[in-house]
Amino acid sequence: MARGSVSIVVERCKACGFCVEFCPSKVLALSDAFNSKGYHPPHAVNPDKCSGCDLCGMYCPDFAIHGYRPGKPEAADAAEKEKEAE
Amino acid sequence: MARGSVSIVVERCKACGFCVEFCPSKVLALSDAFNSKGYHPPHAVNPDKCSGCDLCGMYCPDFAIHGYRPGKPEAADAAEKEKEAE
Amino acid sequence: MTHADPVGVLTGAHFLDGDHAACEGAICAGARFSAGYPITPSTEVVERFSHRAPKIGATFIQMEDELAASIAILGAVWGGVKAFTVTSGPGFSLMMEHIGYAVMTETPCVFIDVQRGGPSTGLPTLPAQADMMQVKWGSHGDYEIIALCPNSPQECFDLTIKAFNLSEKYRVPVFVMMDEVVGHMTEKVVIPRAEEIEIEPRHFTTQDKSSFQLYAPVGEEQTPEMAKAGDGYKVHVTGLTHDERGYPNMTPAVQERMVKRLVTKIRDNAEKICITEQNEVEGADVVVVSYGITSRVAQRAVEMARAKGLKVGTVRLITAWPFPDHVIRAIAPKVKGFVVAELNLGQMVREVERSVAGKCRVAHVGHAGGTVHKPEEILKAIEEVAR
Amino acid sequence: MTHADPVGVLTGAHFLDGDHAACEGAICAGARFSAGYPITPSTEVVERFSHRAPKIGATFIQMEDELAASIAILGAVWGGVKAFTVTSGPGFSLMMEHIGYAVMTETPCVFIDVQRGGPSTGLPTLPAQADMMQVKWGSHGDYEIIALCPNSPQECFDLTIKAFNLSEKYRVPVFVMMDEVVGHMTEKVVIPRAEEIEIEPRHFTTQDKSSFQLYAPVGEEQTPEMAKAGDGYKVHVTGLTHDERGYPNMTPAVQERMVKRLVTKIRDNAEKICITEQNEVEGADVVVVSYGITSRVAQRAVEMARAKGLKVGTVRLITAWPFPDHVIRAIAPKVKGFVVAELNLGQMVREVERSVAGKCRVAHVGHAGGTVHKPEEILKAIEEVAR
Amino acid sequence: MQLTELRIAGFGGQGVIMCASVIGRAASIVENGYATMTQNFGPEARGGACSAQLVLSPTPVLYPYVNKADLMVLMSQEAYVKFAQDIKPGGTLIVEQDLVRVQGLDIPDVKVFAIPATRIAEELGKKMVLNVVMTGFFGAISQLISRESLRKAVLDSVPAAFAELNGKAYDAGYEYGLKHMQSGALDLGEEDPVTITE
Amino acid sequence: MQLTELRIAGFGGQGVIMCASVIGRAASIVENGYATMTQNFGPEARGGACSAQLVLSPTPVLYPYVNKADLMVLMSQEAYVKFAQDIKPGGTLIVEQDLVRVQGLDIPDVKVFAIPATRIAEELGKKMVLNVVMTGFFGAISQLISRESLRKAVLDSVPAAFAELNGKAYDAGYEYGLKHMQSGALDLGEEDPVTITE
Amino acid sequence: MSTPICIQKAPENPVESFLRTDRMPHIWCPGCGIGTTVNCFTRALIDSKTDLNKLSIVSGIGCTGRVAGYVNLDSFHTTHGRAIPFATGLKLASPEMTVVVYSGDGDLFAIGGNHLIHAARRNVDLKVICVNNLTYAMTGGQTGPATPLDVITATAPYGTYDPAFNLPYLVEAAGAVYVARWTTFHVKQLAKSMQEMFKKKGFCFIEVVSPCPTLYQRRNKMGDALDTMKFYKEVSKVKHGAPTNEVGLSKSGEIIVGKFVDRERPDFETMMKAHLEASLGEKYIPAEAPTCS
Amino acid sequence: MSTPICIQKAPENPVESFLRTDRMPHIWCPGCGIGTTVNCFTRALIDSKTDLNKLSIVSGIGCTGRVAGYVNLDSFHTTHGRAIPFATGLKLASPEMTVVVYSGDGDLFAIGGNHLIHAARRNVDLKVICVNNLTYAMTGGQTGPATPLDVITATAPYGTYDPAFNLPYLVEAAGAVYVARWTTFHVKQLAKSMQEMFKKKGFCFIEVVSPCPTLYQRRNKMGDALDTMKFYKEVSKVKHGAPTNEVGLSKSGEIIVGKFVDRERPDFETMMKAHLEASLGEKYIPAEAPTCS
Ligand SMILES: Cc1ncc(C[n+]2csc(CCOP(=O)(O)OP(=O)(O)O)c2C)c(N)n1
Ligand SMILES: Cc1ncc(C[n+]2csc(CCOP(=O)(O)OP(=O)(O)O)c2C)c(N)n1
Ligand code: SF4
Ligand code: SF4
Ligand code: SF4
Ligand code: SF4
Repeated sequence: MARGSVSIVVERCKACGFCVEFCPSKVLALSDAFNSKGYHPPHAVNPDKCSGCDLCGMYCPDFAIHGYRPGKPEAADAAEKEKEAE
Repeated sequence: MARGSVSIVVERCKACGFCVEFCPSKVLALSDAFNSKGYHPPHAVNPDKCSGCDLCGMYCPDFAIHGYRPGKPEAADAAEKEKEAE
Repeated sequence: MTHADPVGVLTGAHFLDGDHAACEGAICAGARFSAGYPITPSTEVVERFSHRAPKIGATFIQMEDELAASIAILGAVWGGVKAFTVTSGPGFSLMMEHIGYAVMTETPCVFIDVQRGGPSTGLPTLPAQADMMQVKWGSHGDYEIIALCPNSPQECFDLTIKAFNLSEKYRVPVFVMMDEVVGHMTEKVVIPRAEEIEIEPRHFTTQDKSSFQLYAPVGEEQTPEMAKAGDGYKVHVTGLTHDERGYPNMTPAVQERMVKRLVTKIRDNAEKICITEQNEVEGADVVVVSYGITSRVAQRAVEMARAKGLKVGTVRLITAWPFPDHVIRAIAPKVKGFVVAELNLGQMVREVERSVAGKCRVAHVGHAGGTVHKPEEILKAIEEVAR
Repeated sequence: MTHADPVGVLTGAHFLDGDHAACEGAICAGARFSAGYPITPSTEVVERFSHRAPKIGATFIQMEDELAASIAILGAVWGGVKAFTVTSGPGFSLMMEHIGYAVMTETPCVFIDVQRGGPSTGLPTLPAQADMMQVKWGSHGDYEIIALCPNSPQECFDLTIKAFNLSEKYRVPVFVMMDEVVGHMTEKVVIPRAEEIEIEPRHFTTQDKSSFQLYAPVGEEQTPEMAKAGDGYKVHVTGLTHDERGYPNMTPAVQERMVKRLVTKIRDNAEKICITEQNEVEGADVVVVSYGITSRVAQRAVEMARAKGLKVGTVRLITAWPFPDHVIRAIAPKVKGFVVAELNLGQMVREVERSVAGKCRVAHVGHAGGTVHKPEEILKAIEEVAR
Repeated sequence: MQLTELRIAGFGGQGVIMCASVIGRAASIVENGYATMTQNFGPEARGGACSAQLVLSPTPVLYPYVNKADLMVLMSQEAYVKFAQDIKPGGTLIVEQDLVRVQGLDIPDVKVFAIPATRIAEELGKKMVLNVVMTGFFGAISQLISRESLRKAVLDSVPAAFAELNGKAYDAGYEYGLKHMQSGALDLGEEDPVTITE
Repeated sequence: MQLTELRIAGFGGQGVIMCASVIGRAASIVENGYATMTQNFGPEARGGACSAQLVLSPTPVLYPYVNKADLMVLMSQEAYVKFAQDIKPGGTLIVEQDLVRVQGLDIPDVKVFAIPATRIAEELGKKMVLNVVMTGFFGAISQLISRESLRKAVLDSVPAAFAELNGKAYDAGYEYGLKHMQSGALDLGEEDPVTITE
Repeated sequence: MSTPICIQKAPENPVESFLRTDRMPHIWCPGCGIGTTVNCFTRALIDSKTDLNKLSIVSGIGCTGRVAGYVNLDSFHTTHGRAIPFATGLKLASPEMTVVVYSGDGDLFAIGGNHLIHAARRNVDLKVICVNNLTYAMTGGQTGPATPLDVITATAPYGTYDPAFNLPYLVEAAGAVYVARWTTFHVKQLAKSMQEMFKKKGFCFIEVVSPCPTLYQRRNKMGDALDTMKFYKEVSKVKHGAPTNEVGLSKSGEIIVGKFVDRERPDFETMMKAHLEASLGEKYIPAEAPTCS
Repeated sequence: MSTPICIQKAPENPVESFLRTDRMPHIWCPGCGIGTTVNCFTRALIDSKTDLNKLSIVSGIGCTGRVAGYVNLDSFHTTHGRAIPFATGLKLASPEMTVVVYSGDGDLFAIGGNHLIHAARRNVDLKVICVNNLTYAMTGGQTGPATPLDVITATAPYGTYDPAFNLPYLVEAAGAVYVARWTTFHVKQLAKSMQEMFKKKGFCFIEVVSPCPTLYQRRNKMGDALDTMKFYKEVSKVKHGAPTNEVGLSKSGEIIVGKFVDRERPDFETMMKAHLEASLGEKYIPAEAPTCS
């Protein structure tokens, strides 16, 4: 199974293709469909290869995609809470 | 005889002493008298040592003194005129 | 007066917006130098000039800011060319010191201000007419300037030429006060043949070099002749209070003489300088005063009012400064009132009120900008005043 | 209202010039930050502040120019302190953009302008009162500000405190419009004890962080509460047209709402804000209007006129902006006329004319600056109007 | 040409203003009538709302704004939502078929025409010419200006290097329009042609 | 103290303003009366014309300017030329003896007193204190303000490090004044004390 | 679409909590690099554990200047060119604050150039992020002081002929203590540089070379944003410590990236305090976190 | 006086014909260095045989700025800080003119700093003479951007704590082609540098360290003007070609003087003409000496 996953907010995407190009695992491709602004957002064509490295998230100029490792965020949340308690 | 001479417009002098200090031949000294603004202008105490180098003229911030070599300016004038004729 | 240099005159009909038309006006007027700094909605003027300049023997330079642009043109003028700069509100606010310097040194030049919504960064792409008082009062000290308000691309062309002509005649900075709508509105603009375009040349002196005084007034314009750098007149130009030779002379007497002349050369000639467009003023009950794009909106309101049987005249301010006091003063006693419509919350209306001096009503139809009035708003004011 | 922080309050009698007194006023008002750039005849204000600052927990920074100085104080205000800058004509002309920004962002702050002869570099060491229209109109777009005119070193002290108080109350830049005479005139200045000095504190919000709106008006001042950086409110401050949250929202509707409030918060409260000093106005035939140093010169003329049996009153404009229309309007029908004396060629007189609306005569005694009027000049005008 | 009021709208980057400008130029310069174009745009260089108003008239235009439009060209859903209700009864609406879903329009007798201008432009090799495709389509549908005048205005407005492409785009739009006119205006009950919103 | 109008003038660098300021401070702060000082100066940091006007009064001062002065202190020829004719008949003129040639003064009953303040200051080791010498001289001649009040105002106006020097300068001027008063005012016919002009 | 992507269960994009999401979508064009820099900025903030309540961001005017409006921080969108003096006032008035200046090359180096060099000279503790898209984008792509030679702009229709500033060199000469350059391709390195900068006291400067596909690349036939990113990847060369006078940019040449300057010099406030303490001793009362009664 | 000096027969002071003698005496203080620099300037003009009819001088505001008012040349006393952009306009409008900018350190580097670096970047053909008296003199001796650390000024009563610009370094980094520094003690060298500068095309810059005895030296107990000149003599070290980043000034340390930079780089107009000619060919009409109908 994939170590990671991507989350995409298609309506924000403007189809620059950065995520597709710079995903080290070649997980993504632009789809044929339009979003409401007329752009072709990406979709995961190789979802099982995703490492959750979030490079796509760092590149995306429209905050439309990010990668994550399921389980990790919860930990982060916990850390957040700890900090707040200090 | 001195090769050069100094000319002083005492009313312009503000007694900074540059000319006195930097005259390479120590021709000048500040006088005791006041000019109308209350400054002590220089006078030539060793006039015969003056080389006419015009260093005093280059230093004087008040355009109050300059050195010259008698005869030289005429030549300069002539050069000036020549230039104009070109 | 002479005629335009045919180089650069694009005789014919064009579909141009006001910004582009103003650029062509400047070129026809003889401008051969512009320094600019981009700002919406004015940038198209200098963008066009940057295209056109190398083909007509002109120079365009984009400076590092508006401070630089507004004084580079003054340097260029003293170098002998006609020059202008272009900006909008925020940039205009940065030019204030140099308006004063241009006035003080009697440097003929033209500023184009394409007004957008303010204050501050405001509405960069949307219209206002709210720099109208600023253009008159934004620099420190007492002074007078001339400001013109086109209401169509054609007038952006025509009045830019006029601006250059007036600036040469009175050695004063002249301002073309456009608004974003006029700047970005596209219409047919007809450019005449060069020989049909009247041009005020720079009045270079031919006086004797030893006795010429750079600031000695001449004629009823009370305006001195010019010399440019390199002509051998050894001019001295300063923003300090100066005498007729241009020498600094910081005494109340010289201040009085100099500043008085700077203002009276405009005030005394105001009636000659002022242009208004009057329509059906005779016999009117209400006169609508407006300028720029608002005059075209107001015109629709006026037509609506006339359709309802009201007697409405119009005065369009083509010259906003000097303000045509005399025009308003003459009308005031004969009408019920004025309606002043403008894209601001009360600027030129103050001048109308002052000129009216209580002789009739003055109603203001203000607007914070961002778009134009609805004709109905103006109509409502007309109806109220007519009542 | 609260009282001055005793730190830095030099209670007692001092022999100070107006510049120095204004600095003490700022300190008493709570100013703990000033950014400046030297310019005659205002520099003494910041020079003194640079001496005083490190001993009262304040910061002075000399910036690279007036553009920087005039926005550094705004940054400091959002950092939580009271702040001011000081300048004179040429520097003031460079601050125009930031007046608009301060108005737009409702940043309370004080500008001191010590007026010298203009336009341009003009008369650096000599007086004028010719930035009076500039302070109101020098930035692009529509806005309102408050401007005060002291006529003595004591008032330079008092009105600087007042300026800070008003700026906090209305979140608006307030201007102390000195003239070179008042700035450099030395007299006894009495500084009260800290607990006798009334201070308007900054109105920091205590509202809920999640629902607080930085630009939601409160109370009859129509003025929002403030938050400072670091308070956790995550403020957004912009010079763009913005909604109550402070978010850019470039629509005519928001423009109308926002700009209207910016001007009405001052216009609606004008009668509360305006201070004038009236003397023997009741029953007067002629009323002399003046401000700053001119009011003291005019007073001599008034005494001369009274000695000749003329009935002369005076109105001194302590607040120049908002202009006290209501005061002039109330007097106009009862007098033969106003005489307006000022060190310029016609600035505040236009406001008098406008307010008078033809109800009586208005005579202007202008002066290009460099020195004050001769009382006789003002007397002559009084006699003419009284005739 | 009688007085005609048009609005053309979409988002930045679609060439809305150029489309309006070409029509205005054709009417006023090529055909020697009068045209006044005004525009509205936001701070965005791309993707922001963008609209132009165009008044065509046989006499000089005074009031430059359009209240109710005889004809509208809308190229984005946002533009549709904002402007469509301001079409005159009996007026004409032209839309980009893939970007506008025509719905809830209850103005009597409006004729609606749609063209997949973006796709046609993409097929021609340059998405950017979608506005010229639109212009052609507009020319055919409106019949306000002669096919040739409008074509000339297009070519006068583009750099020589792009003349061919733009000519093709114009023709493609025009032809599509002619075909479409024959098949008649859209039935407003039609299927949603666009948009994925997850 | 009755209403007294003074003018003090010279050139920049002589400490004209400070001289006036000390007198004003003595009158208003030390002696609790009223004083208004105004000043005029040019762009020069040194050597330019510089003058101060001072109105001393038992009640608040309104009009801050001096038309005709009861007393003038003039420290340069330029100042003399510019201002001397504005002394009130019967008034007092105090001059720097080496820098001002009193000539052509035809105002009735003016009393003239001169002091070589610059030389005295130079002798004290610092030309800069010439204004304090002047102040002392003024104090003695005018008798407007008590010797001690004026001295206090001097010391309040200078940095502590220079208190001694300034105190000495003040006293030197004052003493010179006392002596001079006894010997009476200058005879205007006197020899030109200054200036070389080649 | 072929693959179902589970949005409900996905954790939030880390950038999300830094955004004023009610203002999305932003105004930037497809492929504009500014958003990418914001990603790096937020990652750097997370990783450096910066106290977000004590962080302000100050922008000037421009496409980049809009960053201030999108981040959910105390944020100030000032006037064109004046972010730095505003930030200087803010910083001096609240010394405990980390103040970031986030703006464009035109804003910082054209109209704002003077403030930049003076703040660097004073070594005011500001963290400057300069998104260098080589043009004035907001106004439509005119020549800016960082525009390379021989490119077409809206005001240089026949190509630019005035040489550009070499930003790192100028900033170093003016006095900055930390100077780095990356491109939007270098997201990891950029985020790391930002982290370093947050930790460093004094005037710090990071240049991010960034695509403006709409106005710069398109006019110069340099392809779209993606082509530009590939171009950055291809021509960039990491040279930490490179002499800044050798890192000038050209239209299509090498882009030297890396950390160029990292030196120690007391910042303005430190200098001020130390100096005043030494001069005034007991009498010195330093400006504290403000109360503003 | 002891020696009769024959004034009648003496030739005129060479500076005299360059002066507006009807404006003498000037406003400068006793021992102020500005007048000395004017002597060097006029000697350089004479020796370089510059055409005085084609020479303009442009000043900003300040004590130094008053030079424009005293020289009998086409001369422009502009606004504070704006001499360079005025000169840029003047130069571009009349390319045959030699345009000298003569102003103070505050005028050129404080308020005018931005224009200076941009003109240097563009390499506009201007000859800039900066009289650096280390303070804002005209306004009474406040701190300027060239004021060294630890000196007393009117706005730094407890001593300065913000570091000064190293002017030659900054100007070189911005792009100047000729950079030199002298003090008013070095009258001959200064005059020679000026001569070189008149001959060089492009943005040239000479810093002249100069006494302001009235406001700088006096406040800092550095003696009078003469003491200052002796101090210059003592601490100056000629180092032609010294790396500019090593020539910063301090209150009482070494003053490195000499010609630091002299490099070739086409000036703005040359670049412009070449570029436009290449792009536009026949269609290019260069701006000529103006007629202005
Ligand atoms: C005083 C002033 N002048 C000009 C402008 C117009 N203006 C807005 S943004 C901008 C340029 C921005 O360029 P840059 O800083 O490089 O940012 P970018 O848009 O490229 O991100 C200009 C000139 C303005 N808003 N204010
Ligand atoms: C806009 C503006 N700000 C401030 C001033 C006041 N001012 C005049 S000269 C000057 C400083 C001059 O310093 P510098 O250039 O070093 O020349 P110097 O007098 O030392 O020769 C200042 C701040 C002014 N005239 N205009
Ligand atoms: S998280 Fe990494 S591996 Fe997954 S899609 Fe994004 S870039 Fe590719
Ligand atoms: S250098 Fe000039 S001013 Fe100085 S002492 Fe000599 S003559 Fe006088
Ligand atoms: S114009 Fe350029 S910089 Fe601005 S948002 Fe678009 S791509 Fe980005
Ligand atoms: S103040 Fe300084 S710079 Fe100015 S003239 Fe005097 S000595 Fe020279």
